[in-house]
Amino acid sequence: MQPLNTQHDLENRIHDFLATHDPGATSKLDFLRARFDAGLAWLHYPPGLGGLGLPRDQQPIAEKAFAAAGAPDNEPRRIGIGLGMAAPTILGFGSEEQKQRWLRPLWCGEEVWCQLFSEPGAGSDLAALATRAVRDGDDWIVSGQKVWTSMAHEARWAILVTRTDPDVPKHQGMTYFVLDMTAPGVEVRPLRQMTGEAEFNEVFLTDVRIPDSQRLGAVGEGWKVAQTTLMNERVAIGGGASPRESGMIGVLAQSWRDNEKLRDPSLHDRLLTLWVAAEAARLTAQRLSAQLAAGQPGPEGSAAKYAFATLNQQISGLELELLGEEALRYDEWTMRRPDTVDFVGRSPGYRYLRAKGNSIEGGTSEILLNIIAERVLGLPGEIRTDKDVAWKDLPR
Amino acid sequence: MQPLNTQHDLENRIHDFLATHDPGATSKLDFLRARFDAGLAWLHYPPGLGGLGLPRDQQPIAEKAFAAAGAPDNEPRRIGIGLGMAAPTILGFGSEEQKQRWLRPLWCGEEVWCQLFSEPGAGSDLAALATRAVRDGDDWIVSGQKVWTSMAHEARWAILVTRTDPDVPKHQGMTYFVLDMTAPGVEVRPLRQMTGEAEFNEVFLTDVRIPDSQRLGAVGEGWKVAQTTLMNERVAIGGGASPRESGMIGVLAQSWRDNEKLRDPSLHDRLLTLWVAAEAARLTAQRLSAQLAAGQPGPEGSAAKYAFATLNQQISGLELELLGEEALRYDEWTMRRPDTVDFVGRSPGYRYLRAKGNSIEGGTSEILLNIIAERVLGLPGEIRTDKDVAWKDLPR
Amino acid sequence: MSDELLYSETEEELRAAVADLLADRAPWASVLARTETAEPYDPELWKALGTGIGAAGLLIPEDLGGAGASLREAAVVAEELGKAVAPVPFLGNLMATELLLAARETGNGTAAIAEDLLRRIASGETTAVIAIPFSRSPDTTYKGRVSVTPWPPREDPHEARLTGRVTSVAGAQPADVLLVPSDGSIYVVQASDAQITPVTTLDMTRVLSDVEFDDTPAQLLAIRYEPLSKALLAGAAVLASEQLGLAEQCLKTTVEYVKTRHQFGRAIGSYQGLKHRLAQLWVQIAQARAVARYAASATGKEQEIAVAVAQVHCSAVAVQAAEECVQMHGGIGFTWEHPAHLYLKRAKSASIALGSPARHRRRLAELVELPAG
Amino acid sequence: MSDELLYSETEEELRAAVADLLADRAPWASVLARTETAEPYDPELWKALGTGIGAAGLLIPEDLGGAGASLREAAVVAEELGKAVAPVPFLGNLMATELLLAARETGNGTAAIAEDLLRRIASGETTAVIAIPFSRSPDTTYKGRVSVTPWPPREDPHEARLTGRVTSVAGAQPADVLLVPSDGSIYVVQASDAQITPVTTLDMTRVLSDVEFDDTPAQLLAIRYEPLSKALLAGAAVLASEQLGLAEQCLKTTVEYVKTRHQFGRAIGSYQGLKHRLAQLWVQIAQARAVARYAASATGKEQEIAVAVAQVHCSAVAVQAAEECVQMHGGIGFTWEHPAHLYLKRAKSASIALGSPARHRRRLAELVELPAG
Repeated sequence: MQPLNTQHDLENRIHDFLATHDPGATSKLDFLRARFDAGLAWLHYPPGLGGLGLPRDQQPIAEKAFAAAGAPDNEPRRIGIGLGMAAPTILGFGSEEQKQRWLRPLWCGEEVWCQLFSEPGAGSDLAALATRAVRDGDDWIVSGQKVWTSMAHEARWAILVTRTDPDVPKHQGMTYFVLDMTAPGVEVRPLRQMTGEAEFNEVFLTDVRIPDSQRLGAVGEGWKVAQTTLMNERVAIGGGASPRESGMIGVLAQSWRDNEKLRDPSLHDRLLTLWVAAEAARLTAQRLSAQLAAGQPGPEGSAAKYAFATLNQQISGLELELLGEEALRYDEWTMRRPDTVDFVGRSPGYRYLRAKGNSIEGGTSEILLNIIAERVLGLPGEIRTDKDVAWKDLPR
Repeated sequence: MQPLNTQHDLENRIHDFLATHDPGATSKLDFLRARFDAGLAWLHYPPGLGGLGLPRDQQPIAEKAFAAAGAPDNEPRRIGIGLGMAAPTILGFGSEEQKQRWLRPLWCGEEVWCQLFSEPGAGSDLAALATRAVRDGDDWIVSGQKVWTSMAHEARWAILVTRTDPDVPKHQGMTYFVLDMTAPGVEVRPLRQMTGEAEFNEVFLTDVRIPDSQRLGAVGEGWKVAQTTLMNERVAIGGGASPRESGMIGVLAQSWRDNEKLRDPSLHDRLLTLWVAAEAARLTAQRLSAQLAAGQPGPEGSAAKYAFATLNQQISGLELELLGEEALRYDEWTMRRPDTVDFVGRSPGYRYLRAKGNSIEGGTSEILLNIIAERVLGLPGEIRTDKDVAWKDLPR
Repeated sequence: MSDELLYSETEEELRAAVADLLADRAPWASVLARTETAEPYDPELWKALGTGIGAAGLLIPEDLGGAGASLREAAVVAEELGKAVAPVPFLGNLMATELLLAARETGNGTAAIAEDLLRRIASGETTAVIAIPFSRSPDTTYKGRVSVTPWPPREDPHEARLTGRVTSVAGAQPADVLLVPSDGSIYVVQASDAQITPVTTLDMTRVLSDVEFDDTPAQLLAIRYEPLSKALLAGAAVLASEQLGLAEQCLKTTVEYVKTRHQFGRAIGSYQGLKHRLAQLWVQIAQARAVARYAASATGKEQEIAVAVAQVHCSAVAVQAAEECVQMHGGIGFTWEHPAHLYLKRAKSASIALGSPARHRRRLAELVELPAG
Repeated sequence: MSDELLYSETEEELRAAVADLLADRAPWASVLARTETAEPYDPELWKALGTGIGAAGLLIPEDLGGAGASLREAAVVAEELGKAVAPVPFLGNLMATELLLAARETGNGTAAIAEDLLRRIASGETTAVIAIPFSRSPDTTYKGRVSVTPWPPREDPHEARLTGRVTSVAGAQPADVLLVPSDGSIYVVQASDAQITPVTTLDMTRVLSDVEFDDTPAQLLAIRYEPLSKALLAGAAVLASEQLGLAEQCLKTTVEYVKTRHQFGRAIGSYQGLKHRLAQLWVQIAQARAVARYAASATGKEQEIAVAVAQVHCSAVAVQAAEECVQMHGGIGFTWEHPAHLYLKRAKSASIALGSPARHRRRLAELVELPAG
């Protein structure tokens, strides 16, 4: 194959691929598999694993070309954890065999992945986790409880961090596995949230057997492997350009424009203050994208998530105050199992409640501020008393 | 003398005193000295030291009676540090001789007192102070620098905390003295603040001799003695009832009422929000007074000071925004030496700048919040690494 | 003079009785469980509180069988109910009582109707509520969408017929009697004669209903609306104390949690970031206590100012306390199986109920002469 | 497309040149010392910046002797000037330049006057400012109190006489030429013909003056006000970048201080309370950078929106940064002998200058169709 030196070369390659694979005449899965095998899936992945080893910023060119041709996509929102967290970790730490086994069905959306990291006793302090894995011949026997697991009820595979050595300091005694969610001893229970529905799950592991061949990274190196997973999560949360009045501020602004009766002049200044805050956050995300594209990755990802959470909470709070009587009502408490968060389609009360999760899930606002303070501003860390103590002796 | 069992008895006693001491026919100082000697100065002090050993809540009766008779007062604002901080410490830790020497001229306003506690390197962390006192026969020789000293340029005496033993942990090596401000080696320099004026001073001590007879409390017990001083400061800052729209909010509200042109409707909601916050703080201070009068002292003193600082800053900030062009101007940068803070009489810009000191002087807002969190809510303290280390080995 | 800002011994005894009852009968888990049943208000609890402790007839004079107490005592009960987000129609019944007490004074021949109802409320036989949207503030010029026949009404007691609809009424479901403001007058309707439909409510512990009248028989209670604003003002005063109680409970729960929850080898309550926020909340709550006490004590024009101040301040504090409670509990605070959401929903709804903070600030602007433009 | 939100290499080179100059000629101690002299603006510094680096003629086309640059480059200069609270009339001169550039386009025969002035500004011979109160926002319908003879003015170039007073003009003291909006038209006045009286100013590093005209000779520059609003809008855009620079400097100084200041045996910057506030400030500043860049790049109606957003956001961020700088420095930050107060005074004044945040929000409400009532 010719090297791809220009955008034009890449476009030609896709054009050739589409000439031999008509999206309209191929089943979705066959098409996606062929796209993967042609190295046109995630372009920055190595050849043979769905990519061509190109720079990351080439990806939009491919997405645009495939979309223009009416090609099916791999429903990226549904398999977000696989794409964003599992895949880069497998790529970084997996054996050749593991990469071959998992990456293709992952990218094609055949196998959904979930993430088994957080525990009731280990949230922000993930390294305190207690799920035990004990070696037994060629297997490990795993017991413990994981929580806040999106998609566990639909997932075939999970990435899992366990404690394999409780006698050493907490960061040293962890090991990282891939878990078959259909294995005996895996129980998934919905975790209902204050909105009434259950996006997440608790996962109970009782003497679950995992073959050692599903370990990622060395025994005791689970923390290092998990860092790769989490770093990729934060990049994914980060930036992206969106049009003005996207998201919640658009709902609020439209509601103000549409209902002259609701326009309480004493709320006008606060509405505009939030409008400006939303526009500032939007331009900042856009600047971040431009920086990333220009090869200047910045630490603004954590800031963007923090700002997003704060804004969503303030905007939805003001919306209820504005609506008055309507805000006293709710749409539906029935326990449901949505795949994604629908901020715009549901009631104002739902927006208000669901936004409360934005400052907790995927890193609390407090942890994000710690990260900015310590890693960006270089402020000294807290005095730590837990770094040199055996995990089993930690206060909890 | 008859015991005073009722308010009526006390009023009679004052009536009798006034019958023999006509305020109009006596010099101010003579009158105040006679009032002190009659035990009618600070009623809760012991007989012989200006009091009658009565409960604290009797004092307003006396103040009212003397004011009604047109008697001169001791200008309590001018001698606030003496009355509020030095006197209770002398009463608590002074020898009989020390009490006799200092309390009468203090109360009568003949001798002004100041406080030499804070240092450039020891602000919130007072116990870190570095001013050294070294024993030399019957004297101590003191060198160091103190800062943020009100009235040092008018004071005859100072209360002073020094380090006498640098080889023990910081809380254990301090000793408390009374310093003669006219002694050789005491140099007072005005400390100019951002408003342009200088309310405070820096005081430089160079080989100043203090007789051991001016020590308060035992050698090495300076921290304990200083606690008494500071506790009394906080009580003094605490409560007090005041009418609605007292202080800064009154200035802002009046300015809104008087200048129809300035009424920017988009600032109206914020004006009212601050009006409510000021009224809430006022009612809270009033409730605190009622609690104290009813013998239920609460920890609300720190909260009141915190709320006062926050409010003053927000109100004065809004005032400038409201005034527009006028706020771009200032009244006077000339370096002056005022005795008291005149929030109301000076320009809006002065109010804005001077209010910035409210969250720093007499305990920063951060320290007050720490106090509330730890002493009221019982939250665990920070991990301390400085408690068991010799003062000389502390990081600084 | 300013002792009115403190609690009397009698008030503390009343508080203890209510607190004991709620600890026994309304632990949060059963409050939560009830929210998804057909009977979201707890009739047994209301009976024990209303007639057992006498909370239903608290404001009713002794000669009508009540306790002859004031809004101050009612406010103390509300504090405890707020702490437990208790599902009882105390607030609605209290406002109805205030309305009836005011109607009794207007003397257009309907005093006997009011007295009869007050006697029945005091005895626990009847629970009454005002049929008005819960979001209405005391200074609202309420019109509503209920029409009356005959119109205009005569001054003397008479029967009438009501047709129309009132939305989002608090406490209507467990009420026996509805007091219906319509077209400038106020009527008494038997709850069983109206159609009361519970709606899905943000605050699951104070379910609202839509109430429909269709040529429904009614009795004139008051020819004018004065008693209505008086009742809503009293309700707003007492609601401020309920918000205070809720905020106190949120702070208490949160402080307990952050003392025991460890992350990175330390109790999370030892981190200064959380400490400062909790201390600020405590300062706000101490202020809420002062303004709520004052709102329950003041009279005349001073009452209007005090209630507006208390509603602005306590609404914000309760919401802040509930939001901090959720956030500082982390993941667990976002789940259905933890009480934090009950407080959050109550706090946010209560802040809108009986007038939003912005509305109360606007009213205050009139009262203290700080016009908008 | 969104590269406009980044800095170009040329811009970074310009920044470095300005930063070097300021580090050398305007350390804060000499800025402070100058504030109590009779010459609060620094003529030597302005000369070095204006003609040495070319900042005075930045916006002026090359054929008139300028650099032919855009507001983007001017904004970068303003960032550095904000970091140093430098006492130079850069902003005032920039607005006058924008006004002259716009007047040159209106083509009522006065283009030659505008061009002549632009040439002199670019060469450093002349510094010009607009005689208007510094608090005026771009959307103000400005009337002022200066009267003109003859009135109404003819369209063609002519001499006139001005009488009246303009208060609180920024940068008038070091200016040679005043552009005076009066009664709907704009006139050129030699500064030496007017009476310019410096006033005591909150921001001691940008002293204001009152300007008095008494039958003062003037030349018509523009028959209408359009060039004025264009100039004020450009000024507000560039001021946002000055505010950004100031905020960055406050954060930097404060972070350095809390790393080295020890209390209770620890650097105070290790306490989570301070850490979280500084991190929040950093987030705000990162946003300020994006909105300020956008305001310096946008055109047409988009420019109006972008400038209003930037003024609202950057005003608040600069004030917040300066206030945190004072507070986190503790006692020393409250003294005259520490630069914090210079930043605080500049930040608060700048937030009011060219329209307060509330004013810009009101303008924004019109632009994005979110009416008040």
